[in-house]
Amino acid sequence: MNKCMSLHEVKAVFRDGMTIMCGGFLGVGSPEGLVRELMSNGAKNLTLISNDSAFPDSGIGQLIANKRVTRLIASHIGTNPETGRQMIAKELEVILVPQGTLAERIRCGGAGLGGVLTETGVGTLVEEGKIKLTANSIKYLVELPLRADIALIKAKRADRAGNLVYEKAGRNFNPLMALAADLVIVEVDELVDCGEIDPETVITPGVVIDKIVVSGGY
Amino acid sequence: MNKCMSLHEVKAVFRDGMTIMCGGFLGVGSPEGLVRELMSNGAKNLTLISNDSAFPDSGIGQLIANKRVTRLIASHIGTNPETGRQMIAKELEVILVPQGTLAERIRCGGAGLGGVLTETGVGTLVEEGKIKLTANSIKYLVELPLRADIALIKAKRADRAGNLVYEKAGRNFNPLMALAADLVIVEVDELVDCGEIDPETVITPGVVIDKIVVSGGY
Amino acid sequence: MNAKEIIARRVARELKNGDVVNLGIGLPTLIPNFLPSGITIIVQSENGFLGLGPLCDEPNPSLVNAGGEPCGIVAGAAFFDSAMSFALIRGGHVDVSVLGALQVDSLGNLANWMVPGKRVPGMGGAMDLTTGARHVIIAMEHCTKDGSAKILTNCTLPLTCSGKVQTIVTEMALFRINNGLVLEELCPGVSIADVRNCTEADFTVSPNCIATPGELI
Amino acid sequence: MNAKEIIARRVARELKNGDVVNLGIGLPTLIPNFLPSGITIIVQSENGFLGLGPLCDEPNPSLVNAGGEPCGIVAGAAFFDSAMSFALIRGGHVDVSVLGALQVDSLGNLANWMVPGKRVPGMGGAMDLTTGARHVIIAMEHCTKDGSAKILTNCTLPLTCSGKVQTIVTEMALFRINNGLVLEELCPGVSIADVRNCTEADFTVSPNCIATPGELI
Repeated sequence: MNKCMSLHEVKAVFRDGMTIMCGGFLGVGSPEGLVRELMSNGAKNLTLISNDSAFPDSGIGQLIANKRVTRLIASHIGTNPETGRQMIAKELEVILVPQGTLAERIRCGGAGLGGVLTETGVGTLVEEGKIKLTANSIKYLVELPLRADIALIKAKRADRAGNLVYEKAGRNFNPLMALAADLVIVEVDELVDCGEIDPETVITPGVVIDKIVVSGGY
Repeated sequence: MNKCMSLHEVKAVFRDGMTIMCGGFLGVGSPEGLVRELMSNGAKNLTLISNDSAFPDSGIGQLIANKRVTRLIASHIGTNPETGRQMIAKELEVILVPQGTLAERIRCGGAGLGGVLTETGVGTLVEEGKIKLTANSIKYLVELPLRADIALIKAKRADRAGNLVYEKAGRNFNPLMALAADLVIVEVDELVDCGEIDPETVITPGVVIDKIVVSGGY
Repeated sequence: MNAKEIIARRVARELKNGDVVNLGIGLPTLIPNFLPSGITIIVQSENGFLGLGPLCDEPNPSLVNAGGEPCGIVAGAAFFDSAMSFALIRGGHVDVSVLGALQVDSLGNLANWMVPGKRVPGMGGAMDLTTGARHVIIAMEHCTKDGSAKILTNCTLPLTCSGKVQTIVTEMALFRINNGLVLEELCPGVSIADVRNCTEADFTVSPNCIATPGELI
Repeated sequence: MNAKEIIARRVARELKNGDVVNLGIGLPTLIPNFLPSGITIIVQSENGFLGLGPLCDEPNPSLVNAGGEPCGIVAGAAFFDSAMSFALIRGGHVDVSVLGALQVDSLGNLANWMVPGKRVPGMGGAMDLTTGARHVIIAMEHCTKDGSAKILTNCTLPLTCSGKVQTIVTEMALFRINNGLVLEELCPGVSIADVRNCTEADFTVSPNCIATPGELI
């Protein structure tokens, strides 16, 4: 039941062709150390699920710049010109998902739900190819779950059971992705003993966390 | 922007025929003071949405015992024999909803979602009359949102902006109902100034709370 | 040891170290008392927390299990709301769900939430638990109080779930459901004929069927 | 005062005390600087908090607005995850969403997330904001940098939302969308003919159309 792992050991989990979710919003709340291991592992043909593709020279942006990603599912790519370039050159498949829908799809993946009905995207390109359903006289899109082989998330503090608290705007997609992958690895600034995080303030319960890595802790 | 209200003033908000959501799980985390005001107000023909109907002599159980409810939407009624009696005698319409589905339907009501797809209830009486949808080769029920005219919820502590923290197992349905009604009234044990609740630990953001009542604070 | 304790003790042996387990009301709550040494489980309470433990101090009115009984929490516990609770349950984050039954059948169907026209407690969390938990164990006395069978060819009461039950533990026997009902263990002093007498459903006897060893009950 | 400031100042006058407001990237972030005295708004940041305020101390790398710029929080703030953030947005708990536009049309359609084959920043939270916010205000310069119209009869770029925009504020005018485009206010020094010249869409002039009073800009 020891969930702790060194950053070094993380490298071994990545394989070509994997689907990987990564927390963070424009790099804030992104697991920089885990992404660095993924970079140095060399896995390619990845499907990446993340809110955005950050910046060309930081975080998951580097995975894009290094042509390691063949499919990106995100809500926003404007801050990384390389993503747009690869998309327009058809080197990278980009599936743009409204941010709230992306959050719900990941939540569905983690919560065992088969999808949600949302009005977001009705009457736009987003509705193409989707099941539509009218309920209570409103037209909705049926948005399906997203799951990954691995979720890489970032928290401020973990206890040894994996209970997590986050830091400010660094929370974003991390708590959702923590339920939505077969292997969930969290990078934390600080590891404490069980009992040191008030159970009322835990955001992510430890049972969903498989591995804990302390930032900078080689 | 003063959200504070005396328990006494609460009485004026209730009307015959209203749909009312009430937090609590077997009475734990139930807004006892608000329910007492609803009892003494006399409103009837209510639709009540709650996890359970508690006990005949406490909390919302009294509303059932006093024949104030004509329709109950709940997951469990076994602890209140009067609910079962009225249901079998056809004096009370009871719509039983699996607990996880009840939580999601209320969440949908508060989150502007048109519904969720769940496997829960497939192959049981619960699927009767519902839209079914097969996605990724799994058969799902489409479960629709629930909203109320008024949500009565209970928290441990509020700040003057309405930010809430709960107490232990008293959290249950309260944070979900806080988003899912036109008028949301919270009963708290303690009211503090803004800034006294750590923003990282807030469970329900104050913007969804319309009125705050301090328990016992007539 | 009474029947309930025998059942709880045998179910406890099904649990692996670190399992996240949801325990139904009544009999299943006895299970933690019988965990073998070296086995620690994490108990999920569907009213909103992980890390349920025995009541150690004075009861706290806000800290009860899903049956409303006062309880405690262990170090490393976490509280959450009902949506998160069932996200965990439905999403496959609960390894084992142990529930009682009114009826269970050889197709893995379970009935435990209503007797039409008589008693309708409601399904509570049982439908989500049986849908989402990775291993659904029915822990119950083999027959009803009046001696009728509860393990049937087909449930006659309204179902809680369709085909999700994998294991049935009674004070007489342990069955797995695997293309039909398979007898895997007999409790000491119980014969296969005894089990057939008390079981409406047909069942096959596993070639590996054993008398539950003393240390397992 | 430049065009952006004029627009931000006019939008600020649309806000009521206590409004929960989401401010898009760029121009809309200027709005809090122009709030009339006595008006306090609560700013929602879709990356996960309520109570966004000006940057007061040293920037904290974990505290940025939805555009990634360092910011502060006010007393009574609350942090949450992206699902809660958009539950608030989609669920009608945000009173006002102020966004920029590439194009907006007389049907209330908005286009602000892609120019096919050229620039595809993505919709981010804009589709949810326009779907869920109670009042959608477009705050933008009246024309593109090369002088072409952005207020059209029908958007030609892919839509962000269909028929959700209620108000358009530019440095020239304020329109409401109410069965078509209605001119409600003219900025000082701007004529109706000037607006027609810069607006592709036809519009009606409200009988109550006023020159935006000095104190409102």
